[in-house]
Amino acid sequence: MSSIVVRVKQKQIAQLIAKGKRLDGRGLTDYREIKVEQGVIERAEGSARVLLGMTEVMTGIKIEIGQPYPDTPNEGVLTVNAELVPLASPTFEPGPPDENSIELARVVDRGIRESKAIDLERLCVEPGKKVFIVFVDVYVLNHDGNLIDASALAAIAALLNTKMFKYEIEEGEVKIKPGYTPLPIRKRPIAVTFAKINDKLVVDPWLEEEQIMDARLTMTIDDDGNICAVQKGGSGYFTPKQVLEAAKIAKEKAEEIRKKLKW
Amino acid sequence: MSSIVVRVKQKQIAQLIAKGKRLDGRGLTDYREIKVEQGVIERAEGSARVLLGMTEVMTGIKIEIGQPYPDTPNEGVLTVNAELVPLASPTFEPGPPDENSIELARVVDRGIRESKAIDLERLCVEPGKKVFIVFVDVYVLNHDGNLIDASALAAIAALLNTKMFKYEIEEGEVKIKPGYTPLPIRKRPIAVTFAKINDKLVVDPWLEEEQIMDARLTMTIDDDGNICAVQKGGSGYFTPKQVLEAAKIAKEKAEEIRKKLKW
Amino acid sequence: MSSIVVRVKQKQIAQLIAKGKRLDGRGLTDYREIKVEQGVIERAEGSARVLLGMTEVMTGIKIEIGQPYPDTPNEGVLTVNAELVPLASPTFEPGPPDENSIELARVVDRGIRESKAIDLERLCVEPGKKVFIVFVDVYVLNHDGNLIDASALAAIAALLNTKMFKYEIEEGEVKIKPGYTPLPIRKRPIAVTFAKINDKLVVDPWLEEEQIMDARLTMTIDDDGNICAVQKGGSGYFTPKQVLEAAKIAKEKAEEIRKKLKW
Amino acid sequence: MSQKLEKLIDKKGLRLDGRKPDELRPIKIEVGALSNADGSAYIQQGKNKILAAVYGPKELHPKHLALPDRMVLRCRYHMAPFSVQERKSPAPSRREIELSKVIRESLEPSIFIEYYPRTSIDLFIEVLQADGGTRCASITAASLALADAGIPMRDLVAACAAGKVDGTIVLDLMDTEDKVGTADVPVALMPNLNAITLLQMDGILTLEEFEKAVNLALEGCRKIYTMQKEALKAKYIAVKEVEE
Amino acid sequence: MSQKLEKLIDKKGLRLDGRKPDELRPIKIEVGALSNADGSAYIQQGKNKILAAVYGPKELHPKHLALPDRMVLRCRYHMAPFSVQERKSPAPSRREIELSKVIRESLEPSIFIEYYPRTSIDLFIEVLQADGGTRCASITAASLALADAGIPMRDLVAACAAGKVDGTIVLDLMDTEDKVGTADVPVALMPNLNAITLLQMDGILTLEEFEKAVNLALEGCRKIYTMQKEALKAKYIAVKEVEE
Amino acid sequence: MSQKLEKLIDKKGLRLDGRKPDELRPIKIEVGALSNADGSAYIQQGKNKILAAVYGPKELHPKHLALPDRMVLRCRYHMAPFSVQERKSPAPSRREIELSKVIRESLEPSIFIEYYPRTSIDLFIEVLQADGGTRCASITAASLALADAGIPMRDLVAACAAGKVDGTIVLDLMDTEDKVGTADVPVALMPNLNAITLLQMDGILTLEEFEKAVNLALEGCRKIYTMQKEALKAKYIAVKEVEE
Repeated sequence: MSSIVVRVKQKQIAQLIAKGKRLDGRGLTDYREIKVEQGVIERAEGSARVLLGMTEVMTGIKIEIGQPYPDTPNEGVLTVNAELVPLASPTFEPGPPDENSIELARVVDRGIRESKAIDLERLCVEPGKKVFIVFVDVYVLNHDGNLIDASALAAIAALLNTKMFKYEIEEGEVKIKPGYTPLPIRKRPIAVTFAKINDKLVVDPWLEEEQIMDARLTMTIDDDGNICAVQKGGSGYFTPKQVLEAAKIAKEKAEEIRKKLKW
Repeated sequence: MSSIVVRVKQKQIAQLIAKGKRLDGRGLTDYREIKVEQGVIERAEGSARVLLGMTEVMTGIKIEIGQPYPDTPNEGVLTVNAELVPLASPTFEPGPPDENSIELARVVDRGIRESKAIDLERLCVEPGKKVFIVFVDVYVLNHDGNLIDASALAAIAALLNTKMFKYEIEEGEVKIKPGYTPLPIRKRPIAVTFAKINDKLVVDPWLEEEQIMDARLTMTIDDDGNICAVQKGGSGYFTPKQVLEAAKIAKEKAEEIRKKLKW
Repeated sequence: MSSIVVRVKQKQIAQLIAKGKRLDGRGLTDYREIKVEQGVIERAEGSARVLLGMTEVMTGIKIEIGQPYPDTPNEGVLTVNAELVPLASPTFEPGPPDENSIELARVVDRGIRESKAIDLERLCVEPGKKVFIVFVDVYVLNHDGNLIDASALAAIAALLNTKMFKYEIEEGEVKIKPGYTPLPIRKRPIAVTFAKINDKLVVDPWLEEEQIMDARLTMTIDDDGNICAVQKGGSGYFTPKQVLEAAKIAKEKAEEIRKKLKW
Repeated sequence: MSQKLEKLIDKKGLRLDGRKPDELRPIKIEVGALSNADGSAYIQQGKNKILAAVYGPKELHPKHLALPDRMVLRCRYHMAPFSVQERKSPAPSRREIELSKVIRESLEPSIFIEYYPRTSIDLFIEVLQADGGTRCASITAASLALADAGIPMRDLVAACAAGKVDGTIVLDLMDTEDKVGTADVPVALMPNLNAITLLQMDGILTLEEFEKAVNLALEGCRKIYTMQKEALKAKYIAVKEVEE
Repeated sequence: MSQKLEKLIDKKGLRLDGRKPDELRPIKIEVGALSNADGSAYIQQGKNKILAAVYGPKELHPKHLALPDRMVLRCRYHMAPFSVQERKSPAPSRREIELSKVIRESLEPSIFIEYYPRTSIDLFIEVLQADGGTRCASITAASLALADAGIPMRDLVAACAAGKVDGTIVLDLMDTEDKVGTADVPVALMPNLNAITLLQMDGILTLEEFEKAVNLALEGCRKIYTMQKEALKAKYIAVKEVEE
Repeated sequence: MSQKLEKLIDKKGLRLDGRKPDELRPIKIEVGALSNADGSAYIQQGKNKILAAVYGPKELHPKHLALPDRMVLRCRYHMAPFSVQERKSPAPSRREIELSKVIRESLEPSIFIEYYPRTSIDLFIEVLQADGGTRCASITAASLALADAGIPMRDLVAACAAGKVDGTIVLDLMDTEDKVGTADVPVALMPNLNAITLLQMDGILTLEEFEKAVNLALEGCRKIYTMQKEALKAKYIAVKEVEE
């Protein structure tokens, strides 16, 4: 598209939002269609694929045995990594994670960690020495906006789908036994992201809305309706009133989205 | 040389080859003069220097004690690394290995590994815990074409020259004893590389031939005349007939070259 | 400043030095005002801040338990790192250490190591297995010339200020006990740096002198007046006579500067 | 290739998954799987699940890398951390770097690279699940992604491996056969031109076995070529239906 | 945030360091602490010791990163190896990279970035000692460094966290409270515009607690804003005195 | 330098390899050892085996690094993984980066760098086997490689170390003496100009010992200078003979 057409379209998007409407017909607090498919990669201990409109995110879970952190010797380790895979967008470059993929991984991580979604104490094999390490690899396959919500949803969907191998300890060595147990999951945190455009809040911005938004705000909500993570992004600002309004909407939206998950 | 002179020369090389001749007087399946000098670096456990015409490659072997791979607890570890040292060519840059040096190392590695040239089981010190690691460092010192054959030859020549320190195990610790034993070598894989120019195959291309070749094909042959590694390179293609023809020539050439090695 | 003004000023600096004078009024062998503040970072095991005129360097010491080098199983480990922090100068870039910061760290390291300033044998916890690692992190906060002398001084000042935690060994594990002991320091090496400008030696060059100097020479002197490290830098040269003259001046200057240190 | 004693071919001559020696695994191909890329394709071959996407032709940055008489094809073959048994670090391994090179060189002969001087095409391949033979399946998908992007091509490139397992030459090795077998020979072919654009081998084969393996792999390539053309047709028909 | 059972608030409602729940730690600010930078500031907040320096506006290299209609703000938040209990490697951690981004985005709304097209400003923050709340103290100092460099600004940005500790909403968490407490909500504010430019949270809060925490943090920001203005004034008076 | 009690000098005052204190190790120099480089030299000094190669003068990329009034000399000193007792990782170590810098600065004073503005010369040094004193032997070889490349020079640079071993000042320390001795003083000299272009020291020396060591090293440099000139002559004669 020529840049003039782009600018006309952007203006149109912004003007519609000022009137409470969106170019794709959604209301300001409507999500795009959400599809969650759990268990798509047999080779992974857990996996899920999420479609949020045309945004597509796959998440795979791998579990290994490793050392606990010195300050939590009785707990397993959670590691979240996000890859903005270059096939997902012309703006993604191959190479080590940039600030955008690091922020994405850390926001997803915070939601899982702070809601205590995984019972990490049940992942301890030998206190101070051996624990399970849960690798959550978020893989963005197509970028059409709102990567945070799609990634957080794919991550918890994959965790709910995760099976761990059984083991016993023989002479200090971990022996794998036949059979699996599910990963001990206690909560299902859901991220809800807002874009501020023309001083209005819209939920689940798609790519063209993100390109003109002033700022971004993500609220992650646990099963009890508590807030467990917040992240503001972008070069604009929010008023205190907007922040509190967003928290209320996020609570409602999270409850809706959580129903998409099989447990 | 001006680029016009270069192009005239390249045309001449290609036209000669079409007639079954080469600019340096060789026949299409002739190698340049090959010199192999084994034991050139006293400080290394093994070493060799190979001259293939003006192409010069040095290879040094270092042996250390380390951990086996989890899936081969009873075997030593072979590690091949290749450095396109910047003093060897104006086109080599300092820095971490690029795709060319990685391909070179992996083709040399494959020949040694797949022919089972080293008896890796005899490099096991303590199953699952301690084994010998054999580092093969290929060092290209002057690049005048056909680095694969020169490097593969320098690698096996250096391995044949390698002496390992003797040891005994005392209370779980490896103690070095006086004296040396040779590295247990069983096979001498030889790489034979072809360039396709003007739809003809030529053996052992020198630099100016490589610059105009359509594609490259390497066949690595063990002492029994079996093929143990193949690698096609370059942006062109081969017909199935050319591939089978190359395999036959490679078998003959490998036998000739193998005679250059002291064992 | 425009580049013409800069060049006029540089010429003036050079001409003054030829007459035995300096633009800031100092004599050729005078240091700028030196301020040493020890114990500025409570969270570090030791720390110091040095002002050499407007040049400002902070050094922090951290102590960890780790493995000794295989060839010195009974000695603690000294590690010196220098960061040319980008807020210190428009010419410093973020990123991994460049050749300037590596040279700086290694010259500081050499003075401490060669003078045997730290009694490393007293930092051995369990021979061959566990020793104390002393991290000396030199942090340049404002660059106005002569970083070597300021950094070396901040490093030894911080080491003199360093307290180590007490420990006892219980069943092969190190247990930390209440209380601290000082780090065992035996010597206080002092670096004295000369710039050669207009064939004269000047001591403690500031930034504008460094920009026009032909070459740089650092002599590090221990408490007994011995030389323990020398480093020539820059694209010029020294005559043998200048080198010996510098050694004599360095011995005197080091004694003066050493008085600034609290022990 | 390590030679452990497992029975990979049963008394009836069938393989672990019931295939005959010269039989391909089930293959599913979808052209145009991704909306942002200029061209894309998805392939399932056995348990392999692979996406390929093409961006370009476009201006090349930095400009001094551009070539005055041809386009530059860049290729990244990459495995997802969860695609294999033990988690793979996302940083490119030496294996991935080598495969990126040989895959690129297997596709270059098929493109009219002289049509777009000073430009570049970026080809990205993501292995979401690996089950042996990923490089061949990647080439098969990548060639379709190039076609889907409208890049002018001499022919499609179809790829398939053959190898030796329990003394038998077999087609299209799956993961276990690849790891326990005696030899693996991946091949890529432009069928219309009878041009081999990828050829590698590891293992041990006599000259006769090698010839047999290459010929079997070429047969496999030709079968896959038919499926490639069907997948392309399927997309065009689908597009046409949408447009009407 | 892990919930270990330590008593962070005593019977009188006072915190470990004797502060009331809504009380800030002692703060010392110095504008213009470094001679080479175009603008700089130093802050002590509790045991936090942080330097911020600004270089620019200046031409941006490489040029293709420059923007035709605005300036580019670049920001590096970095911790000294000796600033924390266990030595931190000097290579930037993922946490430092995220904080560099959110700090930059908390300051951008305050700058008239359209005044200097095609240029860049480099903002460098060095945490010399860390004691909880370093991102907020960094923003407070960095905003002053920008002002000290003469960058045209809509307002200063003041930052402060609130959080939940032992069931109580408290202001300006120190290290132990941050580590052992239930929630931490760092906030940055342009007080004149009532504009929140940084907002993060980790922990668990009900909506009501969250509202309370945000409001308490905003109060803290406003108090710090007053100190920022005093620190700026102090430098200008000092400069004036030197000039007279 | 660690002070272990080994006898490095015997009763007759001879060293482990039979040398007198002021004696150089056997030295073999070959100019023009490599065909691709614009200039090159190979040196054996004791068991040191070192190659130096020069490419240039040539245009400098990226261009913004070029200098309007002088050439840029770039230097990489690098050790082969097999050159030392324990395998060395091929990635440049901090020691190699420092030595690259001091070697470059020892050669710059010898080159008329103002003759070729906006260009660069690349100097590559590869230590194939190391036996103590590699930086000096590298400088000796590198200076010849520069001369072989036809770079206009004020003088050759010859380098040699002196040191203290078992209480005696000795010339040209080999590996064991370097590791066990008390001090090492590498020096580089342009003999015609009496100009010291490299000077380092580690160990412990009194001022008097230091003076003695520097003077002994300078003597060594002058002897090596003679060998350098012979090696250059040998090449020119050989070339002449070939041409005739």
